[in-house]
Amino acid sequence: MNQQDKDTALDTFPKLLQSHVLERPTRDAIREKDLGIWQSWTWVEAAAEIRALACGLAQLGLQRGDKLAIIGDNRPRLYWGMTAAQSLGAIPVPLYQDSVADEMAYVLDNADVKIALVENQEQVDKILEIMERCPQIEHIIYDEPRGLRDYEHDFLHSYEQVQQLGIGYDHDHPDFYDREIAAGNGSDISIMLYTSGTTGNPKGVMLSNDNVIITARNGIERENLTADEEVLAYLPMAWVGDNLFSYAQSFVAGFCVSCPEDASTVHHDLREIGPTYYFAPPAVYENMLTHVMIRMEDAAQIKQKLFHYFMEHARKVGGRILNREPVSLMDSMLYKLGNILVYAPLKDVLGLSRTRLAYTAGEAIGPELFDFYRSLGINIKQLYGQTECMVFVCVQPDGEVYADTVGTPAIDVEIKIDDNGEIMYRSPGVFQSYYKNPESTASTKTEDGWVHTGDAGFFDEHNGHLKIIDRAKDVGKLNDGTLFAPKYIENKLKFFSFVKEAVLFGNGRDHSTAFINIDLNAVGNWAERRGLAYSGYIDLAGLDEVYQLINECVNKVNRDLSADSRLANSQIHRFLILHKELDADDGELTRTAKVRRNFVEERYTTLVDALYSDRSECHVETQVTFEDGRTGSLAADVRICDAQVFAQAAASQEAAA
Amino acid sequence: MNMLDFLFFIEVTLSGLMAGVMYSLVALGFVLIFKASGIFNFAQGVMALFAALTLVGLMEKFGFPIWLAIIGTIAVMIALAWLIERVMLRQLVNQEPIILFMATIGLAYVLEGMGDILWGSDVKVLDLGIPQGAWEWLYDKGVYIEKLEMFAAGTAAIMVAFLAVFFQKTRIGRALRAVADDHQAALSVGISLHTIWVIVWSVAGIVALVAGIMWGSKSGVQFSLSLIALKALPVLILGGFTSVPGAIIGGMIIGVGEKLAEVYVGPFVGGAIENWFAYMLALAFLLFRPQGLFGEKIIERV
Amino acid sequence: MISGVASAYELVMPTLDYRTGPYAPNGIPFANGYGDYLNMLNERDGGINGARISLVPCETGYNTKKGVECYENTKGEGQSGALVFQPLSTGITYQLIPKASVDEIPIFSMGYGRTSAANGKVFPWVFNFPATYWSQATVFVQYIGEKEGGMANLKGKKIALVYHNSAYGKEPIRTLEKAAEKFGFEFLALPVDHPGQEQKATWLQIRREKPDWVMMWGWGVMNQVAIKEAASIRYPMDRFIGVWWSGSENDVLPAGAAADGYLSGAFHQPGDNFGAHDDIKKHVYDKGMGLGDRDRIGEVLYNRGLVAAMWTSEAIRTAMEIHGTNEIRGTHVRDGFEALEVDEARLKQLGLANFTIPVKVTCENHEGPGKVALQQWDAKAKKWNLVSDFYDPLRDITGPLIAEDSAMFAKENNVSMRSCN
Amino acid sequence: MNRQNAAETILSVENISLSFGIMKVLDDISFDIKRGEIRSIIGPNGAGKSSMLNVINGFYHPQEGSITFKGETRKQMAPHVAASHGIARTFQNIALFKGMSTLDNIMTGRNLKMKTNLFWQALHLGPARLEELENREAAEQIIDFLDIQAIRKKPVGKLPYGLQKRVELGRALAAEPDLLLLDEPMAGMNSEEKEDMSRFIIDVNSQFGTTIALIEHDMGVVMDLSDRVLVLDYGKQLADGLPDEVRRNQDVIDAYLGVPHEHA
Amino acid sequence: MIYRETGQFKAHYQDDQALFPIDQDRYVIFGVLFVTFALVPYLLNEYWLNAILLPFLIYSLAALGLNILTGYCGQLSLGTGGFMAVGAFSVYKLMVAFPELGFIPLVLLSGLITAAVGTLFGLPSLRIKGFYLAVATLAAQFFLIWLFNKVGWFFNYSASGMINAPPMTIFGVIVTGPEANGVAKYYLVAGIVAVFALAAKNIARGRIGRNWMAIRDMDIAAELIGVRPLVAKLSAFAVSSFYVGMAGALYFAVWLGSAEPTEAFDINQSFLVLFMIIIGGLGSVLGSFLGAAFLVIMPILLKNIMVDGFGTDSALAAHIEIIVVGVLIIGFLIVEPHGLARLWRIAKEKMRLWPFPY
Repeated sequence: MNQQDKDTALDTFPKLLQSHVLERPTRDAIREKDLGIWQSWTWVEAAAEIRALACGLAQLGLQRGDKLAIIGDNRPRLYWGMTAAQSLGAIPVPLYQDSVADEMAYVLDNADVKIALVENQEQVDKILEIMERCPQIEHIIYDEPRGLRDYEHDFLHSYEQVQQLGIGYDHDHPDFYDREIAAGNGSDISIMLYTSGTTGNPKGVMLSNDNVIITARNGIERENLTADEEVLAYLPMAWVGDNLFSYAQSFVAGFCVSCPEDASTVHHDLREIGPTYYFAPPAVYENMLTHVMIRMEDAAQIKQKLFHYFMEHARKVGGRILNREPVSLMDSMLYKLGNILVYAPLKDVLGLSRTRLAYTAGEAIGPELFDFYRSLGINIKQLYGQTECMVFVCVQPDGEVYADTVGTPAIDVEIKIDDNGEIMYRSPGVFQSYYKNPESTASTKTEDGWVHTGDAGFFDEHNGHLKIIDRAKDVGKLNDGTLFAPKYIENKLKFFSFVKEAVLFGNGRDHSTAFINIDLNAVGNWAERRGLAYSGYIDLAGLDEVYQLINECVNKVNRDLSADSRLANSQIHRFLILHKELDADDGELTRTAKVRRNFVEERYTTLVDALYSDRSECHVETQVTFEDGRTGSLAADVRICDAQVFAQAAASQEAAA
Repeated sequence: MNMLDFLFFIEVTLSGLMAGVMYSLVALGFVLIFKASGIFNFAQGVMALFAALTLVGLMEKFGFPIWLAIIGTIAVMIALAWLIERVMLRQLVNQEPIILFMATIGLAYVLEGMGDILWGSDVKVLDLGIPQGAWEWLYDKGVYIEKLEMFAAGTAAIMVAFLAVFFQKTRIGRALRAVADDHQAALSVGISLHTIWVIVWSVAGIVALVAGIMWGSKSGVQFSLSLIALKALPVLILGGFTSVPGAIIGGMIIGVGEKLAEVYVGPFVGGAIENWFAYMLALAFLLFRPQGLFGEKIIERV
Repeated sequence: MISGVASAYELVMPTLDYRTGPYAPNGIPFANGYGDYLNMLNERDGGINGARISLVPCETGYNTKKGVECYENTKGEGQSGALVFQPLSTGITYQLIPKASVDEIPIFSMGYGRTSAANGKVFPWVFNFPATYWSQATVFVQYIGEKEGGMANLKGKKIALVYHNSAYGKEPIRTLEKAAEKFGFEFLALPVDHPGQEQKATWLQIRREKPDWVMMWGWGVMNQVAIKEAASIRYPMDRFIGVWWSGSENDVLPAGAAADGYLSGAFHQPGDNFGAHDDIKKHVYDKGMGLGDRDRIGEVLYNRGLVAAMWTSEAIRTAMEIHGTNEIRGTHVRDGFEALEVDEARLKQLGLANFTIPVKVTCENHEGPGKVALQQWDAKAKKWNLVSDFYDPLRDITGPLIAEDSAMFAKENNVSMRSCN
Repeated sequence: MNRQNAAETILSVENISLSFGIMKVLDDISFDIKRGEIRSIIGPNGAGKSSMLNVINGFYHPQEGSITFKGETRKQMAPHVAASHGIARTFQNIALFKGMSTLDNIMTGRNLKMKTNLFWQALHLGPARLEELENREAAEQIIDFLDIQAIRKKPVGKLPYGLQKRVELGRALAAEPDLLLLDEPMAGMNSEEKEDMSRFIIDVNSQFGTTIALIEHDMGVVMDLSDRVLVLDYGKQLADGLPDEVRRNQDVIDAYLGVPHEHA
Repeated sequence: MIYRETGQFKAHYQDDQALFPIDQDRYVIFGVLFVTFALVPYLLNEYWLNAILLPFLIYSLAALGLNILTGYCGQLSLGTGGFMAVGAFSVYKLMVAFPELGFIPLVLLSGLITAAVGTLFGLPSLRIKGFYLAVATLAAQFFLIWLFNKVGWFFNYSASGMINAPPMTIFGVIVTGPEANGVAKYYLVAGIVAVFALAAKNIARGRIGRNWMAIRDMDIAAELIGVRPLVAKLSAFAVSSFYVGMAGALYFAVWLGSAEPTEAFDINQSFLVLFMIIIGGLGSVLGSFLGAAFLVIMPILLKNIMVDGFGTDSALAAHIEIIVVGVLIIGFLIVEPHGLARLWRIAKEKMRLWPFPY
C-alpha cells in the first residue's frame, strides 16, 4: 500500500529527481567527458542546475504546455533542459541535431516550439536561418558560447544567463519551482518525439509521463537493472531509445548516464566508461565487427590463426554457454582458455567487458553478427519496439535468445496479429496521440487502444517468440501470387559486410531484382588487399571483381531463400550496384538511415526498367547534394548482372550434402 | 731564454706536431665516416687494433711477406666494411646519430672479442722496417725528433693528398661528398647509398690500418691500441667532425698545446695534465667557434 | 673420488686471472705459471698432503669491479671455501683487504698491493712477502749508490721516477722522497696516465732534466712505450730501472735491440732450468693439460706465478701440519702463512734450488725478507739475467712509513691492533 | 572586426634594418600593430617576412631601429623575455616538441604561468600538484577550443600535418599572449584545413581579443582575415594599409606579377 | 592481453595525471616493490645482493641521473665518471670529517656538492651542442680525475691515493665498511633509489621536465615560448649531477668500500652509464633501470652460465661475453632503436590492444 503510494507519487520526472536527491544525494547522476576528464554531477548538483534552468525558462515565458525544442549532441545541459521543461509542465521536443535547417523548420513550426535550447553556434545559425518560418519561437538558448560573441540578438541567451535569471527568480519566488512540480502528474504529456516516417512529414508522438515512466519501470523490472548501471548516452536525443535508456530509465532506476566528449572519441569514451547496460542499432554492432575484422587482418599470422581458431570455437559453443545450455567439459575448458587469450581482451578493447545487457533494435540484425557478440559472452538481445509505445513491444528473454526472433512480449504488453498478418499491440506505454494530427492518430491507434505497428509477422510455433518479416505495407505479391517480403531479403543481403544497403523490387512483377550499395570501407579494404586500384566509390562499384564478389553474396541469399517454400520464388534474378551511395541529403534515406523505397524507385526509374529488360548496362544521370549543400549532377554507366537462381529441390539437396 | 732552452722549445713544439699527426691519423678515420654517414664511429680505435692484429697475425701465423700481409689486411678490412654495412648499417638507416653511435659501440665490442679470440691477447711485435729512434742529423744539432713519427707525418701527408684527390677527382669521391650534404643528392650521382657506405667504411678501415701500423710499431700490437681513440676525440672537436684538414690541423694544435702544457706547466701542478688539457684547449676553442675550427657556421632559422 | 678419503676434501683456490683487457699480456703468463704449478702438484703428488687442489679461475680483466664480483662469487666455493686469494691487482687488493678480514680468508698480494699490509698487527689477513714496493725502491737506491761508488756519491745526483699515474704507480714516491732526503739526491716524479701510449712529454722532460738514473713503476703498454722512448732519446739503458712489473719479456721485446741493458727488480730467477719446471712439463704439459705454450714456460711472469703458487701451497702445507688435518679453511691457511718458512733446503726439495730467496713470515712481519735483486735484459739472447745480489731493504726508511700508513688505516677504519705474542 | 581605429598601438616597429653579413634582409621597416587587430605581412619568398617576425620576438637582433611593445621601447631582447612579455608565435616549419604528447606540448606552452620550485615538483605534492592541475584545466580549454580532444595523449610527431599545425597554435595560445605571431599558419594545407584554421584564427581574435600578426601566402585568406596588410619585398616595405588599398596598390601588383614567384 | 581497462575512467585531473593511471600498472608496481623490499633480501644470498644487485641499483641511480641530462634535456654528457668521483670523494671527506651527521645526510650533501660542480661544468652547454658538447664534458671527466688523483687533501694524503670508506651506521645498523652485511646495504641503496626514481619521475612529468624536453626536442621553439635555456640546461645539469653524485657516493662507500679515482671513475665509467641509458631508453626512468640491468646483470649472468654451466674457460667466456653483449646491443638497436624501455612500451601497448595489432 505504502509502496503503491510512493509509486503514484513519483509520476513525473521532476518528482523522480527529487526522490533521488533524497535517496542518493551524493551519487553521480550524470557525467560528461569534458576538458579531458569525466566531469560529474551528483543528483543534488544536477537538481540544482535543473532548478535554476527551470526558473530561468519560466522567466523567459515557458509555461505549462509550451514546447521547448532541444537540439544538440548528448550533453548534460540538454538533458537538464528536458527535466527543467517537465518541471514547468512544458513539453520537451528533442530534434535530430544533424538535420538541415529545412527539416528543422517543419518540426519547429509543427510543434509550436516557443523556446529552443541548442548546443552551439551551428544550431543557432540553423535556427536563425529559419526563424521567420517559425514565428512562435521566442527565445534561443545556447550552451556553447564559442563563436557567438558577436551575435547581437535580444532573443539569444546563453545557458548561464538563463540560469542566472532563474536563480534570481527562484530567490524572489522560493516556492514557485516546487509548486510547479507538484502541479504535474502522470497524465501530463512528458515528451514529444517526432518519428521520421518513411513517407510524408514527421509526426509528433505525444507520450505522457505515465507512458514513459511505467514502460521504463517495466523494462527495469524485467532485466533487473539497478542504480549501479553505467550507461553511455551517445545516440541522438531525438530517438526514442535514447530517451528511454539514457533518460527515463536513469531517472527511474537512479543510475548514472555518461555523455561522450566528442563524436570522434565515442569509441574511446565507451571503453573508459565500460557500460554495463548498452544499446545500439545493428549498424553500430556491424561497424564494430567490421573494424574488428579489418584490424585483425593486419595482425601477425600467428595471432590471426589464434584469433580465428578461438572465434570458431566460440561460434560453436559460446552462444550455448551464454544460454546456459550444457557443453562438453573439453569445449568448456577450451572456451575458458579462449576467454583468456581472445574473448576477454577483445571485449575489453571494444569496451564491452562489463556489459551485462546489450540491446539491439530498430532493424533486424544479421545472425552472424548477432552470434558473434553472443559467442563472446556478451548478452546481446533483440528487442522490438516503436516510438508509439515508448519502445518496448517484445524483448528476448535471457536464455532464450535466437537470431531470427524478437522474443516474447514485454511486461504488460498484449500482442495480436491481425488478418493481414500485421502485428498489433496494446500496452501502458501506448502514446496519447500524434500532435495536431488526428487523422494519423485515428489510423494508427484503435478506439480500444490497439496500435497498428505496420509490420508483418507471426509467432514461431516452437518457442512462441515473435518473428518479424517486413513492413506490412511493403509485403507484396509477385505476379505468380507468392509472398514478396523485400525487407526480409534486403536484410539478408545486408548481413554481408560488403553490402551496405539493398533495395529490392518485385511487387507486382514476375520476379525480384535488386539495387546494391556496397560498403566502401569493407569492399575498399578487400580491394586493397587484392591490389585493385580504384579512385572512389563509383570506380570501385564498377569493378568486375566487385561485381563478382557481390554476385556471390546474392547467390548465397538465393540459396537460403530457395530452402523456404514461402520465399523461394522471391530469389533475386538480376541486380546492379548503384553508382552512388544512398544518402539522406538526397532524400533517399530517412534521417535514421532507412531506405525510402518508393522514392528510390521513382528516382531511378530508368535503372529499374533496365533491371527488367535484358540490357547489361544502363546510363543514368542523377542530381546529388554535396555536403556543403551545393547540388550537382552525377552521370554513370551502371552494369547489370544476372544472379544464379536455385530450384527449390536442388537447394535442399545441396543443403543436405 | 738561452739557446738551449730555445732549442728545447723547438723540440717540444716539433714533437707536439708529430704527436698531433699521430692523433690525426686516428681522427681521420672518424672524420671520413662522420662526413659520409653522420655516424660517430666509436669502433674506430678497435678497428685500428683489429687491422694491426690481422696484419701481424698474417705475418706471424701464416708467414706472409709484408706486402702480401698488407694487401691481405686491406682485403679483410674491406670485407669487414661490407659486412658492417650489410648486417648493421642497412638496418639502421635514418636513425638518430646517437643510435648509430651506440651501434658502433656494439660493433667495437664484437671486434674486440673477435680480435682476442682470433689472434690472442699477447703483445705482438710489429716490425715493418719503419725507421725508428732519434733522427741522428738533428739529434747532433741538439734537437730530438723521432723518425717513426716523421715517417708517420709523411704517411699522413700522402694519405691526405690521396684523399683529397679521391674526393675531388673521382666519381665515387664526388658522390661521397654529395652524400655528406644530402642522401638524395648522392643517389642522383648514380651510386647507391649502400655502396658508398661500404666504400667509406673500407677507406676508414684502411686509415685505421695505417694508424694501427704507426701506433703498433711504437708500442707493440696489443689491446691498448684500441684506446688511442680517446686521443682523437679532442682533435675531432677542435677540427670539426666533418673536415679532413680540420683533423690534421686540429691534431697539430692539440699535440703542440698538450706537450707545451705538460712540459712547461705540468711540473708545477704535479704533471699528467696533458689529457685534460687537450680537452680544455678544445673546449676553449669551441666556446668561440661552437661548430669546431673548420665546421661550417650554422645560421639558425625558424 | 675413488682414490680414498683424503681426496674427497678439495682445497679450493680461486684465481683472479686477467686474460683479457689492456693488461692481458701480463696476466696470462702469471696465471699460467700459477695454475701449472698447482696442477703439477695435483698430478705429481695428488695435491698437497693428499688433498687435491681445486682451481677456480675467474676472469677479472684487471678490472676492480669484476674482481670484487669474482671474489664474492668464489669465496664460498666448495667445502673448504676459498682458502686464499691472489688478487693480482692493486685495485682489487685494496677492495679485498677489508672484506677478507670479515670473511677470514687470507690475501696473498705477493709483492704488490698495499705496502703497509706488511704490518701484520694491523692487517692480519694480508701477506705481501717476499718484498714490498717500498723495499724495492730502497733496493734500487742502494744499487744506484753502489754503481755510483758508494751511497755518499748519491748526493747531488738526480733520480727520476716515471710512474703509472694510479695508486700502484704512486706507491714508491713517499719512500723515494724520504730516501732523497736521506741521501741528498734530487728526486723527480713524472706521472704517465693510463694507458701510457703517448709519453712524449715525459721523455722530453727527461731529456731536459737529464737525470742520472730513471726508475719506472710502469704497467702494460706503458712499459713498452717508455723503453722505446728511452731508447729514442738515447737514454742509457743500464741506468734505467723498472719495478718488477716492468721487467718481463713483453716489455722489452717490442723495443728490440735498443732495450739491451735495461734493468728491473726481481725476487726470483728467470728461465726454466729448474726441477719444478721439468715436473710441470712432464706431469702437466705432456698430458696436454698445460695452460699456456710450452715454450713460454720460464718467462719472467710465468715464474712469478709459479713462485706465488709455490709459497701458497707451502703455506697450506704448513697449515695442515699446524692443525693436523687436511680439512683446513681460510683461517687455518692464515696460520700457515704466519708460520711459513721456505728455506734453501726446502727450495731444493721442491726442485727450485736458488730459484728465489728464503722466506720466513711471522705474525707481525708479513713482508718476510724484503730482499730484492736486479735483473738485466740481454737483447741478443732475448733473455733476462740476474745481475746483482739480493739487497736488504733500507728498513730505517720503510719501517716508519709502514707504521704511519698502517696506523692511519687502523684509525680510519676503527681497527684495533692485535698483539703478536 | 573594425576595432582597430579606437584601439591603442600594441607594437610599433621603427626603422628596423637587419643584415647577415653582406646580405640585407630587412631595410628600414616601420609599421605598427593595434591592439585587437589581425595584421598580415605578405610578400614574395625571401621578402623578409619570417625575419620580421624573428626580429619582433627577439630571435634576430636587428642592427638598426627599435621596437616598442606595450609602451616599452627596446632595440633587442632575448626571445624568452619577449615571451614573458606576452608575445607568442608559431613557425613556418612546424617546431613542435616531437617527443611529447599534444597535451604536454600545450602544457609546455604554459610554462610561464607556472612557478613552483624543483623541490615541490620532485615531491609532486602541495603547490606543484595544485599548479599542475590548474594548468591542466587551462590546457584542456585550449584542446577543447581547437577540437583536438581525440589526439590529446598522442605523441605529436606522428600526427598529420594539419593537426600538428593546430597543436602548434594551441601551444602558442597556452601562453595567453597579447600578441600572437603566426608564420604561414596555413602553408601546405588543403582548402578544408585552411578554412578550419581561418575559423580558429578569427575565433582566437574575437574570443580572447588576441592581437594577431600573420604571414600568409594565400591572398584570399589574407584579404578575408586581415584588418590591415603590410607588404614586403626584398627586405623593403612596399605598402601598408587596408586589404582593399593594398590590393589596388600598383607596386604590389607589379611585385606579384612582374617577378616570377613560386607561389600562385 | 592482461590489461582490462574498460571502466577505468577518470573524473579528476589528479587521477588522470597519476603516475600509473592504469590499475594493472599500479598492481605491477606494487608487486615489484613488494618483491624488491620484502622478498629479494631474504631469498637471495649475499653474493647476489653484494655483487649483482648493489651495483645494479647504484648504476641505475647513475643512469637515472644521466638520463635526466641526456634523455630528458638532450645534453650529451661523458662526464659521468668524473661526477661520480666528486660524489665519492665528497662523501669520503664528509664521512671522515663529520661522521656525526649520519650517513644519509652525508650522501645527500655529496649529491649537492656534485650538483654544484656539475652546474659549473654545464656552463659550456649554453653555447655548445650535440657531440661537441659530449666531448667537451670529457674535459670535466679528465680534469676531475686528475684533480682527485693529484691533490692529497682529497684522499687525506694516503700513500697510494686510495680512499677507504670508514664504517658508519644508520639506526645502529652498519651500512658501510666490511662489516656491513648485504641485506642492510641492499635496503639502504634500494630505498634511496626507489625514492629518487619517484622524484625523477615527478620532476620529469612537471613543468621542469617539460621544459627540459622542450629544449631537447626543439631548443629554439622552446626559447620562443619562454623557456629560458640557461635555467633549463643548468637545472638539468644540477639535478643530473645530484643523482650521479649520490650514485658515486654509494658506489664508493657502500659497494666498493675503497676506490682510487683513476680506475673506479675513469672514462669507461662515463661510457658505461651512457650506454645504459641508450640501450635502456633515453628519456625514460624505466629505461635507466633496464639499461643498468642489461649492462650490469646480464654480463655476469652470461659469464656464470658459461663458466659454471658449460665449464667454458674463463678467458674464452670473457671474450664470448663481450661479443654477445655487442651483438645484443646491435640487435636490440635494429629491433628497437629507442631502447628497451620503448620495447617494453610497445609490448605493453600490444598487450593493451590485444588481440588487435594497433
